Amino acid sequence: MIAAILASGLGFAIPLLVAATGELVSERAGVLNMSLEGMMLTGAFSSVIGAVESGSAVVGLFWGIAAGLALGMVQALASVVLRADQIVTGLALNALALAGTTFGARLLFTDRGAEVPGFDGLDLGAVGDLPVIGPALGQSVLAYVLVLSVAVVAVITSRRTSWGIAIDAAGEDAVRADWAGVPVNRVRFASVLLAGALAGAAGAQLALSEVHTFTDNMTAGAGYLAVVAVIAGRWRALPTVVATLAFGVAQALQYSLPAVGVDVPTGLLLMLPYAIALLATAGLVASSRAPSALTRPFARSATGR
Amino acid sequence: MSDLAPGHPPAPAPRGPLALELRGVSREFGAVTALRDVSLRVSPGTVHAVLGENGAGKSTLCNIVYGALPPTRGEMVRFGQSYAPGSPAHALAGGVAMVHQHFSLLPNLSVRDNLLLGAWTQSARRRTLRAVDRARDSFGVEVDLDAHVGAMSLGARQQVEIVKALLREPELVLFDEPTAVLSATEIDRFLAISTALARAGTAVVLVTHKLAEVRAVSDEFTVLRHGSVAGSGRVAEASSDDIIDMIMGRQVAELDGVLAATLGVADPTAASTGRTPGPVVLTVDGLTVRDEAGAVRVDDVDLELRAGEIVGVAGVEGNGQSELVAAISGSLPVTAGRVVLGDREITDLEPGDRNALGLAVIPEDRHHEAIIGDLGITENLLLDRLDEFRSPRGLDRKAMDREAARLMQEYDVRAAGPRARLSTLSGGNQQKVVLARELSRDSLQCVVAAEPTRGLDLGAVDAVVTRLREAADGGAGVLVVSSELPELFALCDRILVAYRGSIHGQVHVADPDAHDAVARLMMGEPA
Amino acid sequence: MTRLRTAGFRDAGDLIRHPLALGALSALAAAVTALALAAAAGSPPGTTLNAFLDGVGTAHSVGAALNGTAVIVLVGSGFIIAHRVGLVNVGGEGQICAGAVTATSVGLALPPAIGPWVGVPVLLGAAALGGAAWAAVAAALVIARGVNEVICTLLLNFIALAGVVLCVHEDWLLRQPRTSAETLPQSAPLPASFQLPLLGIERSPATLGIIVALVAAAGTALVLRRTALGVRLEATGLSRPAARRLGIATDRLRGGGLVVSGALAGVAGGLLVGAAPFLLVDGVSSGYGFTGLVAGLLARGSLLAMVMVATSLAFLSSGGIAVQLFAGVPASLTQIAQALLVFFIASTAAWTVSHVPRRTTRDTRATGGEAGEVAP
Amino acid sequence: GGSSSAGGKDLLKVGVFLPGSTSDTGFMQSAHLGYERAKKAHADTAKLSMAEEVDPADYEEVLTSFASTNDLVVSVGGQTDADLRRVAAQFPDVTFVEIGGPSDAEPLANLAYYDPQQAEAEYLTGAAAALASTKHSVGFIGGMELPAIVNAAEAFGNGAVAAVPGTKVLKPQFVGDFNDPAKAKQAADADIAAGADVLGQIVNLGKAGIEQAVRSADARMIGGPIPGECSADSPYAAYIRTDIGAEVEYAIEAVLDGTWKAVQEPFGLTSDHDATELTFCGDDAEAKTTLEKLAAQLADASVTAY
Ligand SMILES: Nc1ncnc2c1ncn2[C@@H]1O[C@H](COP(=O)(O)OP(=O)(O)OP(=O)(O)O)[C@@H](O)[C@H]1O
Ligand SMILES: Nc1ncnc2c1ncn2[C@@H]1O[C@H](COP(=O)(O)OP(=O)(O)OP(=O)(O)O)[C@@H](O)[C@H]1O
Ligand SMILES: [Mg+2]
Ligand SMILES: [Mg+2]
Repeated sequence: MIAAILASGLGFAIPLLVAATGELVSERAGVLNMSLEGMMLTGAFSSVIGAVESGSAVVGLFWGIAAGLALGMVQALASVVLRADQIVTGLALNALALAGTTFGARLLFTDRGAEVPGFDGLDLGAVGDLPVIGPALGQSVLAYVLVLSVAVVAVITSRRTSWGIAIDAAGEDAVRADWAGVPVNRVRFASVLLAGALAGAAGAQLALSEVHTFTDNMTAGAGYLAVVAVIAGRWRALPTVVATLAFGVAQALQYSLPAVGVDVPTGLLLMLPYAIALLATAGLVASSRAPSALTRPFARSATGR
Repeated sequence: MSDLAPGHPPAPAPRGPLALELRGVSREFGAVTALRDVSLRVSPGTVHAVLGENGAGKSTLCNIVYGALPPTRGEMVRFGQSYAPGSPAHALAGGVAMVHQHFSLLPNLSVRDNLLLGAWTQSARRRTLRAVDRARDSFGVEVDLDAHVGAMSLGARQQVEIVKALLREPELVLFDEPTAVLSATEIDRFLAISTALARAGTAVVLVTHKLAEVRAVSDEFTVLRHGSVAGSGRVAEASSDDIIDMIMGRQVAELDGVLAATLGVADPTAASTGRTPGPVVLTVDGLTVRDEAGAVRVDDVDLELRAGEIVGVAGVEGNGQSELVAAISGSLPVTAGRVVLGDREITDLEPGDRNALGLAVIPEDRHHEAIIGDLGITENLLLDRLDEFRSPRGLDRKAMDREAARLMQEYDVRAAGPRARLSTLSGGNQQKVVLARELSRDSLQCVVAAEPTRGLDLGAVDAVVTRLREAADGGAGVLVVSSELPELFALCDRILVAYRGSIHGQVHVADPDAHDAVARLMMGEPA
Repeated sequence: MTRLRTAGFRDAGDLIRHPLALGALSALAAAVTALALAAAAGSPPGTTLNAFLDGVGTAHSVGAALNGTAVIVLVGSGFIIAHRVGLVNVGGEGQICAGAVTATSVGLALPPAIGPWVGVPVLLGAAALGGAAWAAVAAALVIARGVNEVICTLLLNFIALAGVVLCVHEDWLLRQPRTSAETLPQSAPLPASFQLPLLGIERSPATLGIIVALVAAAGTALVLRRTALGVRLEATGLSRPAARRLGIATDRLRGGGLVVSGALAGVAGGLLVGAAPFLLVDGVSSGYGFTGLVAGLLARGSLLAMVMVATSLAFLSSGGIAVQLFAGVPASLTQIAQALLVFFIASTAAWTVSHVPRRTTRDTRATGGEAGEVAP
Repeated sequence: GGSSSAGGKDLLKVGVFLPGSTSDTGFMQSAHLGYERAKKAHADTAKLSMAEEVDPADYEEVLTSFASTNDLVVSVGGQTDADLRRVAAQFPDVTFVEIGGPSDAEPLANLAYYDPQQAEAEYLTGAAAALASTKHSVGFIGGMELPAIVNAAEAFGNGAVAAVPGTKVLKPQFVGDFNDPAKAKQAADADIAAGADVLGQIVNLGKAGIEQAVRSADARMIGGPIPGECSADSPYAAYIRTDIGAEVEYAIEAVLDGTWKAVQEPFGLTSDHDATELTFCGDDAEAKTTLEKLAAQLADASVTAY
């Protein structure tokens, strides 16, 4: 049973992890993307279209990433260039993505029977039979690729690289970062795009690896959980990973408990991941502080002193 | 209004190409004209002082040269080629560096990370670190790369700022009010460095309020007044009186002793007050303050303040004087000890309650603690007196504005009107608003002021000093923390010296060798 | 966060920068896009518009829209209060649920015969308490633990939504008595004493709710503009350290602001269960929390603007249903239009006011929302 | 209701209300198929319109505007019951039919209830699952915890035990959403991990998720309500047809030929509507006979589904 919980927990955690990694970078650079949810959803949507149109899951993946990028572009325009309120525009983009994909699904997914090319779980033979972790390893190729690229991103943006420092500087105090010669808004724009691309990929993973289909609002709050994971992870990479795993397992428990005959009201099970997320933030965040310039736009003409 | 002071030769035609030339540069901020048709020429190997009151446009000028602000009109030329930096990055690449008035280091990065900011490639990083050594060897500026900027004293940060400015061997360095927050010794250290820079062939632009510094290091000067050039010339050929005249269109004669002292144009003379100390109004007893990190900032301090006396706290910045004031005024939690106002213990009271009991506070960080820039002058003046203006139909705004107008009148706050947003006032006027609010309380017993004149223009300094004197004359005890020693000598009856978080000694201004005593104490030696 | 409230009037009253002017432009853009999409879905603009107008025209849909407006206005007022102390309350959804739950429990617990004069006030009172309590959880976390308010109110939404599911499914909670295996998972209907009286317009479901909401909005406006409390709230929102130094109990005001904000959203929940079908069901809040947040944010602190935005959003959605019924365009079209509207307004607003100093507790001079530290 | 407009001749105006999505591969889609069939069949006698995907908050508004423009309003899904009853009361001269409402609800003078009796269908799928199971362990995954679904889940268990005594029936899982494949997949994973190798379901689009789960664990599942093709590599062990569309058609015909009655009309095996039918994949003769036996027992009411 533990094995099963791990397996399906990981299945849910991987999209979270991928999206959260991008969001982590973006928040360190000072931009909060509430629209992560929308980016994931759009990613899932167009990855399915891409896969069906082209008959290839890989093409689908790229469509998903492209869609995430597009939404990221819009969010970046609003947050960085227009200096709009990041939370409102984010929530608005989520509403837009939800309505838009639902609308699109009405028009495009008329034949639900159609086969959606996707990524199947790897058959690891003996490895797969390992106790406890065995089943969890049977993720799709895409999952492995994504986890790998996420690791790369984490290294490139760590405090040890100039990029990492520049990102933190932009997020801690844009004015001074600018004085120091950091192209603040370019750094921020790029970070939001990165968040978009990864969120799009996360959506593709959800649609093409997990369920091989798109359904309205199929992310169902995963994007918000990813944002929370970053906060619960105190804007640090490893704690964020842990948070996503915790959320994944919480989600998995939701179904494993009934399966083993434990009688818990559905309502309570639905709460579980979010309750855990809340406790995590309440328990951990207080001990840390967000990037000082988080959600604060930057414009040079306004820094005359 | 580019009136040259009478009897001044115009700035000499420079030999060779100029490190920087401004031709009719202007900059507007909406309604405000920060710079109007400013021209300026800086030759390599010279220190060029830029003087002016607050809001005169000095920072704006620097920011424009550094590419942090685009000019509205006018052109810049460097070494014969037109120069229009699109961003600080460009300026840096073009050999221009700047040390900002409000420090530019990121507090929660290490010194190393701060210095490496903007060095994208490995080789650039290596070059940077080599440059750090070079700065040490050739100019004697020391920095600890692993130190956390947030935990450094202002003096130490200043050093890092300078190293950072020198990293790319700039041909032109802009210093914007670098000495405003430095102690006497640090100032000397700094001035030495800028002279060394000039000798090494670098062009240095030095923004300052302090004439003494100009005299000490600069070759040429330009005075800005209300955004226009009020005069310029060679320091050697201009008398202090003329320069001050340009700065503020006032005769030195009219200047208060304190101002003269602050400007370094007159020797500080104890303002012999007829005041006789009354009963104790403030008692600090075994006060100890630790910061979040647990480090002791204020160490078992005892002090007594009597009605009608002005006591100064001197000390190299970062020796706990700021924390001392913060603890007394209630914005820092006390670890041990007690604070008594009159006969009432206030150690654990909220700041607001302390005010109510008659403790007036002029905090060091005006923008953060003392004012709310997006609110009007009225609100800022009356926020803690709102209940007086209750009426059946809610707040009586008219009465509030009337009262505000009265206070503005009394304290000579210059602004569009009581409803003007505070952020649109000059720093000096903002400070006057704070004074008006704090000193106009009837219950006033004791005034605690931290760096009350920092970065203010002469008019404002004048006002602040006079008000503090009046408060003392009116029977309140006044405690002043300031890094301007001359100011303290001119203002106070006695001076306490803070060293490593504790009061290291006390000096009566009347004593003949008071100055040396304070100097020794500040270095941690016995008086 | 930008606040045009003062800017709209204190600053040279630049008309184009007024929220309403912006709203009009953005609405136009959103409408055009929506019509284009409808055309893509096979319904020419003419048809779509007619359907929309027919839809909002009928007495019933006007009534429905008014009820919707009431809910949105309440949540929006609450949002503005919290925003004034510098807190962004995205928890309307959850607070509505909490209010709906407490209202239902009280309505079902009390004797059914106490009559509407007692019943309705009690119902709404209970709702307010519920919403307030739910917001209090967030307030506690924000004040005591320093958790970001957006995050914890957001999470509390998901928890509250699940909470409603729990309440309507469990017999020991609010599920109606199981008369058979067919008993639906929902509360028993509220007795007549607790049902909001209709405004009595022919064929119109419009209830007393709209009145309640408008009174609440007016009250909020009065407190924020005319009272000392209003000034203190604003001061706290603009600079906590300075406000605290001037004797304002900032923590209490912040906590209080969030709780009151929740109370109003709770009342909205009360309106939802107090109107037909007079019972608590899964999904009772149906997105009103976010719509309210949108109204509050777009209005930038002006309650008048907020009421207007709320009204148009409410009519938009009731018209949208007609568009689906009579023009055969998926209903999600109206959500698209709404989202676009919000997005356009939010973006352009920030752009138009970008040189008015933003709220920052660090430096009153910093503009464009950027705070530069002043050297200590 | 105004049967006046609609240009010239007087067509029966019918509004069909589908709160869910017409492409949900389940309840609503099945109803929608019936709607399309009826639209063709009665092209010259009736004028059909429909609404899909409506928020619970808007049920009443949609039903009202339907009632004021139609002669017959068909509302699909029990979740509309409360609103429908109130609207029906307001429009006495409009005819209303609710499909899938509470089977114990009292019909009104102008409101009839048609009951697809999914429970009976699930009794059969339970049996089929048990017969197909090699591990003698089966599970059921439902969408929302609605009575109809809860009962169906119970019937599924009864059917399984009736067909193969001693079969282990896992506690039914309700994922809280008929159309969330991700959750359905996790539920399925959990059941499979708990030993089940054949899964019954009532989860519309959630099926996609279950399909993934069973494929990767070479377990199997029961399809439905819209039947598909049995094939060797398909993960489906059987299909149940629960034809909601048939009930939509029936309602329209009944009103057209004036046989409409305000009653609770069952559409399960006990009725003669043959709207329910099970297809067992593969050629296990005795399994099929068992299933026929059970179906017969249900029909003559010698056993009850739950
Ligand atoms: N960001 C800004 N927005 C609007 N006006 C500004 C801004 N920065 C500066 N100004 C205007 O430019 C004038 C000059 O400002 P500046 O900071 O250059 O003065 P300064 O000479 O540096 O004063 P100080 O000696 O206090 O530093 C100010 O009085 C103000 O009116
Ligand atoms: N964001 C801004 N908006 C409008 N005016 C500004 C802004 N920033 C600065 N100013 C202008 O700058 C002037 C104050 O700048 P000044 O440099 O005198 O302040 P200061 O005394 O230097 O403050 P500090 O002591 O913090 O340096 C005021 O006249 C004000 O109009
Ligand atoms: Mg300056
Ligand atoms: Mg200044």
